[in-house]
Amino acid sequence: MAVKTYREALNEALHLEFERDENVVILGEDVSGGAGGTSGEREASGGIFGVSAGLLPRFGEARVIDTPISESNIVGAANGLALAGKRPIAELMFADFIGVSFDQIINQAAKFRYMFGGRTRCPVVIRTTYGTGMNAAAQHSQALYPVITHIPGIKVAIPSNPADAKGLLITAIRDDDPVMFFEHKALYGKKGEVPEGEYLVPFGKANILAEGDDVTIVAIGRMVHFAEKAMKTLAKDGIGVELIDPRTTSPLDEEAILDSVEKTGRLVVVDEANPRCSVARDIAAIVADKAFSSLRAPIKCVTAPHTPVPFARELEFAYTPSPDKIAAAAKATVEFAA
Amino acid sequence: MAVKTYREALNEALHLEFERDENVVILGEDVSGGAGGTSGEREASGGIFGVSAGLLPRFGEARVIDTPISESNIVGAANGLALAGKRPIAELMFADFIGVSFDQIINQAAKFRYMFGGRTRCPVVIRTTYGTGMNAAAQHSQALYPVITHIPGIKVAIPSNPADAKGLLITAIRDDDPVMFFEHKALYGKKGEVPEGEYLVPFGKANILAEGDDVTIVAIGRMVHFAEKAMKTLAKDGIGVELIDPRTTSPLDEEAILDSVEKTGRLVVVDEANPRCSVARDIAAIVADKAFSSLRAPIKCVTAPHTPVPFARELEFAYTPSPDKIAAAAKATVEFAA
Amino acid sequence: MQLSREELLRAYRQMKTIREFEERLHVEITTGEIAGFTHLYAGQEAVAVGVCENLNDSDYIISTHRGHGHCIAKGCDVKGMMKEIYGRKDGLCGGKGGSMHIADVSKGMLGANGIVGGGPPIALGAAMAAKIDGTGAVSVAFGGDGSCNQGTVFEAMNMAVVLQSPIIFVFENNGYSEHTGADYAVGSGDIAGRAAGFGMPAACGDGSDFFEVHAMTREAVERARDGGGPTTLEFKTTRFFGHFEGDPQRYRAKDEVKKHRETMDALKIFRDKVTKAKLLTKKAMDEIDAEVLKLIDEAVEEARAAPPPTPDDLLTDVYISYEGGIQ
Amino acid sequence: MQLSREELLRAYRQMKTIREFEERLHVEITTGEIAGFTHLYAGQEAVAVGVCENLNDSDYIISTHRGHGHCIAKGCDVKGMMKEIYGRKDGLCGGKGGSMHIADVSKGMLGANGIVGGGPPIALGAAMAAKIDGTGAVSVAFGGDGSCNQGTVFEAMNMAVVLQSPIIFVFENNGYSEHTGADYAVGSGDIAGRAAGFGMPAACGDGSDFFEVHAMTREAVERARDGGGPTTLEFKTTRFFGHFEGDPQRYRAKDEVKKHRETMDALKIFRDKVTKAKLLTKKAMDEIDAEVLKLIDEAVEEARAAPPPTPDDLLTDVYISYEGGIQ
Ligand SMILES: Cc1ncc(C[n+]2csc(CCOP(=O)(O)OP(=O)(O)O)c2C)c(N)n1
Ligand SMILES: Cc1ncc(C[n+]2csc(CCOP(=O)(O)OP(=O)(O)O)c2C)c(N)n1
Ligand SMILES: [Mg+2]
Ligand SMILES: [Mg+2]
Repeated sequence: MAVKTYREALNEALHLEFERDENVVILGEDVSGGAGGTSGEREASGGIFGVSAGLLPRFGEARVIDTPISESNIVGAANGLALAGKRPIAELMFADFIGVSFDQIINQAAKFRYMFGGRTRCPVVIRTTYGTGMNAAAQHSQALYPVITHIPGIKVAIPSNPADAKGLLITAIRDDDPVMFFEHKALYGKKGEVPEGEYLVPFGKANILAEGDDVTIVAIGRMVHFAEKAMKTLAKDGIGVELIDPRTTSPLDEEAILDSVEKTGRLVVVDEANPRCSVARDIAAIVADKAFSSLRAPIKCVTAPHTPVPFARELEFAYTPSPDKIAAAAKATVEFAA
Repeated sequence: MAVKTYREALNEALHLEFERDENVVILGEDVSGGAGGTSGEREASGGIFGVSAGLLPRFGEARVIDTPISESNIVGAANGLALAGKRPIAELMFADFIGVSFDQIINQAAKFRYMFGGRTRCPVVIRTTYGTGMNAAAQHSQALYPVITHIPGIKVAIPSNPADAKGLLITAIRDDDPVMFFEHKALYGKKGEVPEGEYLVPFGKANILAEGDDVTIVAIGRMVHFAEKAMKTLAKDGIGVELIDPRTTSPLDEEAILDSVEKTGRLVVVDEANPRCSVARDIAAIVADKAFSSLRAPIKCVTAPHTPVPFARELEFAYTPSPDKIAAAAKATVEFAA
Repeated sequence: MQLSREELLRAYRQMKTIREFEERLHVEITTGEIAGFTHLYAGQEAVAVGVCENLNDSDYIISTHRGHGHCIAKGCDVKGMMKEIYGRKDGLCGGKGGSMHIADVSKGMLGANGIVGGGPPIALGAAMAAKIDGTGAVSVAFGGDGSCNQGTVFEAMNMAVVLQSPIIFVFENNGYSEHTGADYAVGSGDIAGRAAGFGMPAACGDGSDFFEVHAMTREAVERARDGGGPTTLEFKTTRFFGHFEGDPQRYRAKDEVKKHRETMDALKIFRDKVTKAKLLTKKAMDEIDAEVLKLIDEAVEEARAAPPPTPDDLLTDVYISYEGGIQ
Repeated sequence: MQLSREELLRAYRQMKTIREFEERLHVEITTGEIAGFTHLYAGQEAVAVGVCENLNDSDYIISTHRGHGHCIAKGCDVKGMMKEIYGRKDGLCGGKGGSMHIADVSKGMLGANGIVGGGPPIALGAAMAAKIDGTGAVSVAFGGDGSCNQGTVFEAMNMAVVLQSPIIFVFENNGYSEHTGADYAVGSGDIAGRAAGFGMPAACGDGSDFFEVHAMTREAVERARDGGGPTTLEFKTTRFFGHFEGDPQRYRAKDEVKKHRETMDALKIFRDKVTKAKLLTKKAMDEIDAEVLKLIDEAVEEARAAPPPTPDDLLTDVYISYEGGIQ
């Protein structure tokens, strides 16, 4: 296995799928960059984060489509491409731009199949970037996957490491249902081992990163790394953590989570989104229903506060769930006396 | 107190506030109706559900503004009106049209104050209609308030009866923060006693409709009425229900819910939205954390399933939480043996 | 271009089918058997048919909340449509969509759409697919005068020009969006003119005249198939009924519909033209009328008798596959 | 209209302040002290200042992600801005907004805005408020060539025409949206022409020439104040730096910026014109230059020394009141 960055792993997945299936196309702002302009360099960026680099020179303008700033139509056109038999990948540069394309995501892509009585498919992938870590402030840092997880008819994938980034993206592209794919901006440079060649990670199957008896920690996306750090701290106190990365929040691998809580009796959910109606609370509620009898302590959610994302470094740092806060929450569940 | 419909109560609230404060304006599609056209009748509808009837003849075109079909600009212009010192009420005909106006709701209205360091206010009210009951199918029946409840910086009010409709709307209009106001389509004709004249219902204060010892039922909007029906069934089995209507989901009256669960030890949350990342699960999670020690049974959520809203009568009926399902869930909590 | 007798008969049959479908629904709705919002297309038949008679099954259209006419014109099964409107299990969408979401992707009919302005971006995508694959197919986005003020529609126009996509934006200007006049809501008063500003050919025609619609569309379709990019067509038309069934229409002059039924009836105008030009006989069209009425009768009868979906159907068709199932 | 000496000096000072603010940021950013995305306005000064010199504190503007120039031109405190960009507690937005969200509503500056196309609808609302209250105030929505393809912007144009709102849409066509040329993304290649199609006066001018911008804006502002409704102004301009700091600009010809710095420098052009016409002396402007440089020096120094917000600040300013508090 080669060591690759999260960005490289995603880029590789795109190249593989473009090669494999000529119906795969990508569209968005600056997915290649350099359309128009004065340099004559036709691929001037390969995506603002470089994820789609190399596609244009290799697969051409018909399949690598730069668009005007028109997000409703980036997603909307992807929907139409999908209904017409293509496998489009629409890129929203930041998850916050769900704001200007929400209708095409929730009222169109997610609903076609149901509204049309099962007589169509819309295999669109909407790739986007989310999260804090770049001091990009309130309109360029949101998580927003809870909002999409809420909507029936679309799937939600949130890779936390390079291998999953590759494997989940390939799965997403081959999936016949609409998928929204959340890439964490602060993970693009993160390195990890990535299996070569064809590699698929199934949806709805959690990754159990560590087994432990005292507390289950479910963490999403970048939070998985923070939870790993917390786990090390907790180990020093002799607290054994079972660490679960759901990988996709819709579908959600309830079974893995419930099985674990049945064993540990304690749950902490870590979600970098705002708390209200979050994935953290969603998972907590599922457990409070289906694994109630196993619970030995209050379920703790470690999330961002109920505030927009602030700009200043100190504030963004305070905003984002930290390894310390995760460890403290886990410890509180272990120390809880009924 | 006079008996009025939910529609009449809302209409009265609008008239009172228009009278009281000349900064109050309303804008939206057909809020008066009859602009252009051939009849010469200037108020041709007064809102597609009649809620804004009578405003145009009384307060004139400057304050009762019919717009083209441009929801981003209905909400966006309301935001600008608010920043410029007005108290605008923007109408989105159906909550589903959050899809075409989401940016102005979540990235603009909800964030100005925070992004600008507290040096502004955006007292906008976004009125909309939600819910099943009219067989309006997947794109005209969603609840979607969980999506807005998720977003910091905006408040969410969901009146369940005519008195609250009036009192919460007046509070919303006078509130200096952005408020999204969800009116249930199937409640417009519902009658109830409504206090005369100035009547405000505060945000963040739940309504405790019934006191009981065995199980707490928290229900939202139209679901309050279904829960009341379930309560009657449960009473026959000797099960005492404490019925709570939060009235606003943001802010949420956690205290009222936690106090109740501390007494009853059991909780059922009824929410007509889809289950994932719903208000139901949000409340369940809060209780599973903060009232854990009081819990004597699994927390049950009664929600719509994870499907779009279907059209056919039989399917929409099966989709919507029913008094029977609520009663069954409550019963299950009471009969639960650890 | 001269249409053959067969083509004329088919066009007439299509328009008549739409008309009777809608006239009948207008009556049936009063029985209370049909649920939901129903927006009738009667009055605008020449647009749907004049456009779609230029298309074949590999071409795409997308429709609006007022979709029955476009569905029929693009070849959707009339009985399946009626069953869908009645919310029946073997309706075209299994009773899950209803009037506002009738679709048949196998016919290139990408759906009625309840979101005003929701369709054009999707139609653009279908046009892009046709261009990528070089099939020569075109895509038509139908919309009303009200829809042309939705931002998504303008975006689609610009993107279609940028990508030179084979798409035709058809705006049916029936004078109203719900209860608001187009003379108020379209700032410039000129939908085609606005589209021309986007850098594409655009023209305005008489939406009551099948032949005008057909000829104008033909030109646009040919240009699109030849790689000439998008076109906008605005057609002035009228709706014979309210915005939805139950609309008291207080925004309309009392005799407006009556007048329009006299002067803007696409079927009358068609009949006059083809009989005057001796292209079709009254008798041939009368025969079609009888056949259409019979079809609609049967469609209503079968729909009324058809079984509704069962609660089990609620949880299917959300996804093609979903690990863990739907709850 | 002839500008007074005082007006000319102020205009020059404003443009120079913007220029030096940006040139200095370009240097300071390399120290790593400034977080987040920073989009510099240098090169476009004549637009911000040429427009805003027609406005007063009761008029409104709304800006974009590239907002520093508009903020300064509309009178925002330069030191407060610098502190904000450094993320300091007493920055103009308490360190919560940063470069992309600088605002001062008390000055009619409704904010930089990180959402392309987010501003025009809001500016429209402010214009509507001015019209309702009859204050004679106008509202200006700044946007780039890229923004003019966002649906929200077209909607705002139509609605402004419908309501005859006192708003001016100013498009700064600097040739690029991020890494994409305006020649590609604007289908018609003609932003003003597209706006004219919406039924409002529209014109295109030289965005490097303060006097042209000022005069064109004056006309539009006067029309708007007199109840004549909206106008669109497109100004051709250039940015001297990358899209954001760190952009390698591979989409631009190697010598493009160098050439533009020679031929499209608003400050040089202004200096040439006013000295040739003997309206201002070189010396008077040199004095301003020195004052501006000092101001920027101080602003940077004070910003660097200023304390950051504390974690407590995280939870304030979300709402004015929120029962139960923020968690
Ligand atoms: C985004 C959105 N906004 C508003 C509506 C409500 N609505 C349904 S039809 C309609 C009027 C549409 O007018 P037009 O485009 O002229 O079509 P027509 O009804 O005349 O066929 C409106 C406002 C909607 N369905 N979707
Ligand atoms: C809705 C939205 N889409 C995309 C972006 C990312 N983005 C930021 S600036 C920009 C280019 C804007 O181009 P233009 O309007 O010409 O302004 P300029 O940068 O040239 O000043 C893009 C695509 C954004 N911030 N918001
Ligand atoms: Mg119309
Ligand atoms: Mg630009």
